[in-house]
Amino acid sequence: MSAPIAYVLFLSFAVFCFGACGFLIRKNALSLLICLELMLSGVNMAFVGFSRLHQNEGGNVLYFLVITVAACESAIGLALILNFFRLKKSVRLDEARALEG
Amino acid sequence: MLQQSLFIIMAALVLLTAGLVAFRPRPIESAMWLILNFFFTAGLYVLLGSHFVAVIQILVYAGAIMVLFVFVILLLNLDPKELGDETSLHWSSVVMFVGMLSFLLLILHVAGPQTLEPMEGLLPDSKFGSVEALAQKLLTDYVWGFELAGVILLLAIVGVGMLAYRKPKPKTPKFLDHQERPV
Amino acid sequence: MEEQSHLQCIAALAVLLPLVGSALWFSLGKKFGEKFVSIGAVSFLALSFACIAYIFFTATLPLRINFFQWLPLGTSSVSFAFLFDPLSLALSMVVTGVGTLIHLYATGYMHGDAGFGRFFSYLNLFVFSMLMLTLSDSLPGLFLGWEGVGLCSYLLISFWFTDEANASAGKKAFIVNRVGDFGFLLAMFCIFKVFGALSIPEILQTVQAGNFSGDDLFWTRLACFGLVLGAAGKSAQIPLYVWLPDAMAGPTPVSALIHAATMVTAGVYLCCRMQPLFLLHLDVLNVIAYMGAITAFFAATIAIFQNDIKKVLAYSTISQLGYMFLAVGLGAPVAAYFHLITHAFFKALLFLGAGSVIHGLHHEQDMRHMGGLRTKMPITFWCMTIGVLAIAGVPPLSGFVSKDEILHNVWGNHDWTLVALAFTTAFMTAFYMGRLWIMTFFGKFRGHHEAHESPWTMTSVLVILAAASALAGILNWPHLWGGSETLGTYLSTVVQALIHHAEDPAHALQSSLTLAVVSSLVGLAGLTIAYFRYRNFSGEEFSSPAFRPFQNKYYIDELYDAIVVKNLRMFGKFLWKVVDGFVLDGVLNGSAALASRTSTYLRQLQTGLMQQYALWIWIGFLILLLGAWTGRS
Amino acid sequence: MVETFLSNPDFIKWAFFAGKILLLFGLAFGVVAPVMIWVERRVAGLIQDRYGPNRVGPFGLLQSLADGIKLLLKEDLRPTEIRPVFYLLAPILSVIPAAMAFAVIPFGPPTTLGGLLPTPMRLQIAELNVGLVYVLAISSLSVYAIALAGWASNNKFSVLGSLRASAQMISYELAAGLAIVSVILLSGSVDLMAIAQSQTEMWNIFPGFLAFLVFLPAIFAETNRTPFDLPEAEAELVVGYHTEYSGIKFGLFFLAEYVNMATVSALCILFFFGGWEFLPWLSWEKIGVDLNTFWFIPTIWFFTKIAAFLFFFVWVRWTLPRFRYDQLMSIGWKTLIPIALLNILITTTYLVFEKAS
Amino acid sequence: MLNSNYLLVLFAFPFLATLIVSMVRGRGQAVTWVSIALALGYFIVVLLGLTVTELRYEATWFLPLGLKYGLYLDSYAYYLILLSSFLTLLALFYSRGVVEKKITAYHALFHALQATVVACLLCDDLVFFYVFWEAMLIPMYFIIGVWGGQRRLYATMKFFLYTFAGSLFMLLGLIAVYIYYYKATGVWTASFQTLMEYFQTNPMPVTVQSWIFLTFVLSFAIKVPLFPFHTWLPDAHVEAPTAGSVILAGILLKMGTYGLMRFAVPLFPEAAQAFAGPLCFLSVVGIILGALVAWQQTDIKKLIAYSSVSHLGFVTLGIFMMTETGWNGAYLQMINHGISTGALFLLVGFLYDQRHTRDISAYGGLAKILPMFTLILVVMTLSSVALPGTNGFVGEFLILLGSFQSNTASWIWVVLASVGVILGVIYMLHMIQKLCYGKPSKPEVETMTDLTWKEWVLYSPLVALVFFMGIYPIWFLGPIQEKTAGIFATIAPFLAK
Repeated sequence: MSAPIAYVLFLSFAVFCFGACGFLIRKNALSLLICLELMLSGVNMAFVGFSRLHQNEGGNVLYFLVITVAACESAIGLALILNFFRLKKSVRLDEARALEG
Repeated sequence: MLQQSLFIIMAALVLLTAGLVAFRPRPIESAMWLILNFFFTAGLYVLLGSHFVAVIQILVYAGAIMVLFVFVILLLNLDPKELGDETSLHWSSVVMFVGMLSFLLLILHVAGPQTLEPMEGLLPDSKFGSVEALAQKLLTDYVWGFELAGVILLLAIVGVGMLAYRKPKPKTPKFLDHQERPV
Repeated sequence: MEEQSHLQCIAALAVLLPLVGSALWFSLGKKFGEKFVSIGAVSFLALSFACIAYIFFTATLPLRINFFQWLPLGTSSVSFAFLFDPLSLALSMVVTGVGTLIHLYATGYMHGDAGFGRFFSYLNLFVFSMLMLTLSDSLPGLFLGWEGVGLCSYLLISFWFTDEANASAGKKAFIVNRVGDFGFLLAMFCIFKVFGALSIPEILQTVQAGNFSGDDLFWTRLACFGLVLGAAGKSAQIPLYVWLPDAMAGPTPVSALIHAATMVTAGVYLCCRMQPLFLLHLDVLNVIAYMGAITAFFAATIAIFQNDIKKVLAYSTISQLGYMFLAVGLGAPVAAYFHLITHAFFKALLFLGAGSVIHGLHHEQDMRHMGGLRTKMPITFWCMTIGVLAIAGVPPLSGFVSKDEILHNVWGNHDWTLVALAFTTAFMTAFYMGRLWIMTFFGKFRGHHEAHESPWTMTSVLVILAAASALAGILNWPHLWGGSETLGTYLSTVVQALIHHAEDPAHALQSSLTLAVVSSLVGLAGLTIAYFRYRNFSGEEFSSPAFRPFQNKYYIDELYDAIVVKNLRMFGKFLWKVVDGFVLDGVLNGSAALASRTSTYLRQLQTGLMQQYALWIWIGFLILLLGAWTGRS
Repeated sequence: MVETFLSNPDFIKWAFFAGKILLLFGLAFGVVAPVMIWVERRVAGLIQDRYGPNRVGPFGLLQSLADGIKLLLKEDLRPTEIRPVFYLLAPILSVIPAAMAFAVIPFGPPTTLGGLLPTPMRLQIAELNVGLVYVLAISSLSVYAIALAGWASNNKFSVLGSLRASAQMISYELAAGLAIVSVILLSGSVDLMAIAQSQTEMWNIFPGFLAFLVFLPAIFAETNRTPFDLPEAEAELVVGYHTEYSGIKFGLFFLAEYVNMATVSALCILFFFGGWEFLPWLSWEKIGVDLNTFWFIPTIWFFTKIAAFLFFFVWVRWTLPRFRYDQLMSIGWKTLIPIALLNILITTTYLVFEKAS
Repeated sequence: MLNSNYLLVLFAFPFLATLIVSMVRGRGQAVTWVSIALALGYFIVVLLGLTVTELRYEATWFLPLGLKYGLYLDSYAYYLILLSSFLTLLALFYSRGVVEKKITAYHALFHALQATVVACLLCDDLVFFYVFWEAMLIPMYFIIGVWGGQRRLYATMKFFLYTFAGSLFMLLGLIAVYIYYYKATGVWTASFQTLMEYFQTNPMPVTVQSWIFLTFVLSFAIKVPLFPFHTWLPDAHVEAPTAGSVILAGILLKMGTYGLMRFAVPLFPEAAQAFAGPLCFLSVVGIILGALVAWQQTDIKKLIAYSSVSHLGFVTLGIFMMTETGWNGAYLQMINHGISTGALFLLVGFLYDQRHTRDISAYGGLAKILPMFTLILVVMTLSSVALPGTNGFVGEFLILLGSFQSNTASWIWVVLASVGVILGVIYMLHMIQKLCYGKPSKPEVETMTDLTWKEWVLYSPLVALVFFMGIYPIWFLGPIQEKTAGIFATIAPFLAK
């Protein structure tokens, strides 16, 4: 016997929301990326939970794919932040609005 | 029973650390809390029976990705001023957070009461969560996804290389005045 | 069958020789020089004439020679096929015969011109087209020749293209002809609608079988009007005659061949050809008659006041063509056809004579600068004299005979307006021809250049044509006067006369003789008056403003220009600048501007702050969620 | 009552569990670290032809104890410009992973302890079936301690040292991981116990020699031992990331280093040297040792092997000079990783042919 | 006998040619010759199929949605492919030595254009058709945008956006047909032949037909272009490089009329019947407007561009009047227009390359300086004004004659269209007069050179075709007639009696 799936989902969703909130309110790029990881982690939780619910490894497999993406994303994101820092001597995201319409 | 209470404790810890990640002002703190969060998450996965996933959570997230973060944070070694951690869009995010959570509850409600029943236990000889079972799935049904993930990783490696690479300044041979330049 | 293929070859040869020649002279003319071209062109034409003559004398008519299918038209089709019947053979004989003579003449006339080869190329092409016109057994085939001669006319009028005026004249000719062709096309469409075929024998057979519904008659009437329009365009009848005077810009042999002898008579040919169709609509024939009479009259009035020798002849041609249409309209196609042939001879003669004069005077065309050439160019003078007498209707020259036949028919029709117009025109014809004759050959020489007689190639042609003009009358000498009416008999299988003269032969003879005497008197009167009027011509005349409308051709050109051309231009400009440029492009660019304006507002959403975008994503997600929840059944 | 309690299988299980923990952690923290410090200094003396510590106790055996007491009693110095929480967190973080890694290391075949236990149990604290990955995961965490230590000290040398250390550890972790892949392939499992047991016929060192060649420098680098002790290169960086640390905080770093050494030595032996097996082709069963009775013999043999390996560490430290930093990186990325990849290829080929035959 | 593999070759060859050309490296004209050789090769390949009447190839592509990789070749498609390969060959040959900028890309783009056009013509599947229909724009967009004249960016944007916008409506229509069929039968299919067969026996309601028909017509009308959607054409033509104009006028415009004949009318005969009147009106307005506006132009290319509007008005008139003869004529006129207008653009290019101006008043008296040029120009003009004996006549005559017999719309439209025959002469002769007659207006004109061997190679096949098609059109019309008869057999029940 294990916890109900609703708990897992709730947790997953809550973590995701924390991440998303952080993503929205933080101003520096590093924190943003961190919050992004949190969001992905939240999603993963749902995968693993469902995997357990159905006793099917598919969810876990998806978990793998997600962390692959997460790893790539953070690596590239950090490289971008480094370049951005070289450029602007700052990691504040409101400095990065060259695409302003 | 034990498992459920463990689960709730773990979940509370996960939530707590997640909140700290989201709202602590400095990135290094966020990062540290996130690492902790990952540990608790891994514990949760263990409780859910996915041992391998739990280990991978630590290996990849805590051991690799977050190291990178910490590494970059201390490489930049920023002043609090530069970090600019006064938050923006505060009210909207809070509103949304509450909205989302209530929506979640609604959806759970809609999905039906069976979601609130504990999940069925694993069979004693279940291979669930083991490397073998996962590998079986990964290399048969999901082999294309697996390969694709490999390609994405390769692309990320190349991409990061490209981004980080700075052309070394060409070395210009210096000649003293009295020396003749090679023709 | 064997004979068929044998004749097929000969017919093909007759038509293709000029075409091949055309290509040859155009491409090789410069390289091999004038002699090559002149011998080649004349001999090709002569051969073509010989071929036609061979068929004329040996073949049993009507003879249809089919080559290959040209246009598939659903159930029926149009072939390249020749129809040799009296009508077409007679005209092709004239075309190739007179054509050969004029080619010969032109070798002298065009001597030394830079475009010698090109000229003969066009001329040969013209003969080819004309043969196609006459010999084709289908309307589209006829149309091919019809447009082909128009093209050659265009090319030859603007032959000396370095002068912008010549080019304009050519263009005008082509465009006005096209207006006529529009009618022709329309006629073809209507005919096809009714008959389901475009082959002339088929159409005519169906017509003769009769039996049309009222609906069909509407279409056939429309077809007839279309054909009349086409004929008017080609034969320079009111209202489409304006191009012919300008066409005199071309070299004189061209004027002789195309704008006097052959091409302009194509309209008459067409009307004769399609006569059974016209017989369904006598009112249309009446229109033709009036059109012809009025054209004849007005052209004559203008001709009187022209000073350019070729312009006089041009208006005279229009006038004579009017006669022919008058005859056609009255239902006397044989008379029209007869006049067509004699006119071909004497008008060619007159033009070539005029050409000889112009050639002798180094391209001087104004009669006020001529005079007294009688002694300097004796052969030309005598030949011209015959021509003038023939056109003026002095017996027994050919012009008299043919014109008399037309007048006879007019008289027989009892429409006194037409009678008055016809006789007045006859008088005026004699008058202006006399004027031309006297101003050119009598009195003092008023020119600047030393005049000289033309070379033998030109004069010999004049002599031959003079003989023909004089003697062509016997082709259709009336029974009443002891003739055999050869042409009438020959054509009787193809066309039919509507006017049946009085039964009593004695009465008929009496009235015809009276008419002949009257008409020849009218002609002689005209000549005589002209003689006295211009005997001592000094170079100045018609200064009175009252004559101005005549001198300016009734301002018809100006009128057309003001009403049609100017407005069309304005309309074109309006379409371009306003419809295209302002309205359509305005709508287009306006919508683009609208999009651009909208985007300037919308782009303000694009703050560049990534987190705001994320917020939008959230909001979108929320909406989706709401939708999913409320949409749940 | 006491007897019944003692004979209760649950109690025996718990007791066995507690015993394993005590044994292993006692060995690691109580024996290996102090003894190694002593050995290191004595061997250094030996190699450098001098005495080394010989005043405190016989042969200076109590030197480590004295040092420990000194470190514990020293004033707790705290520089002013540090980042306080992380400054304290770093040494703790350095010890925790080191200790955690020990949890899954098996030190003998499953046994009933001479009939004491109802069923054979593993001589391993946590019976994790993904032990190898767990070890990798845990050892990857030790970077944090170093990184944070350098950064929290707010000292140029420290930061440089920690940057060096982090980069070095990440790089060599990769090489080590790839080398281990071939071991996993050879053994067909990620359970450390199973890996050890799969070597009864033949140690992995023979088919996996290339992997060992990669793994060996990698573990040296991961433990920041000479010739890869760039992070604490005294000549350049004072002592790198722990420059600002003293007293017990420094002691913890010091401790962690030796515990780590023990861990990687154990791993190396588990992976390549047959764990507790007697000799490459000779298992204990083959030479006729009754493991039911003499269950402790493999365990002792295993610890002996670890001791030998630790000695090898020390030997290398005092024998080889330090690399330059760029050499270090290029060895890691340009030599070891390609070799490791090649090795995977070779191993798989080998396995395929072996399976086929 | 050729089998369906031939279709694959026909389909794939230009794509491969594009690849090969884009990969050629080398200085100077190497790429040009490779490209011309490939174009020639393709032309020969196309010629091999001369005897083919109907070929079909089908392979499943995406079954759940009924999408198939279906190729279908009949005479309607074949002659346009022939024309396309022929004109592409000539256009590329013309560009030899004329285009200096980015030669490789230039040639590759032309092959790509050819590829998309051929693919579009061969497609049996509506989705494929739409894809290639849009893809056609891309090479042309670059050809105008890179190698064009002064205002090329404006022109190319206008061209692209306008035609693209129109096509989007067609996409809606396509989807509608597709879904309608699914709703009716429960099977997904986009195969045109299948749809045709189905709708013959089970026609849609007229209201549905009308809407879908209008979307199709809008797209095709913009491409043709039918008044009032024609304003992109003059701009595009004026700014396009010569070879681009040739292809644009010669082939791309034909795709619109082809679409009408192949898709719009056969699929929705009743709607076509219902809208015939207004559409004929637009065609006639196009004919007359095109002619009158052409007359007012001072830019030679613009003049010819407007003449295209006029000519294509005839084609659309012939189509919407819906008679067999009219359709035969319309089809033939499409090819005629490709030849004569293509040649005219080449001739203008010949002038432009020497004087670098397209202003009519910059020339004059060319007949004296360039007699052979004038000859060709006159021949092409005659073809353009539909002089009997040239190809133009056959087309226009059949269109008008056929349309006049129609019960679909009033015969008055035909009469008005015939007025266009008169106007056609006016502007073409106006051009000839200004260009060739009179005295050379400028001293620069005197130094111009007449046709060289290269131009002769270029023009002589065109001239030959003009006369061959004018005198022996049955060679083309035979197969087309059969095809048209087939179509009319199916749509006849829906036409007005």
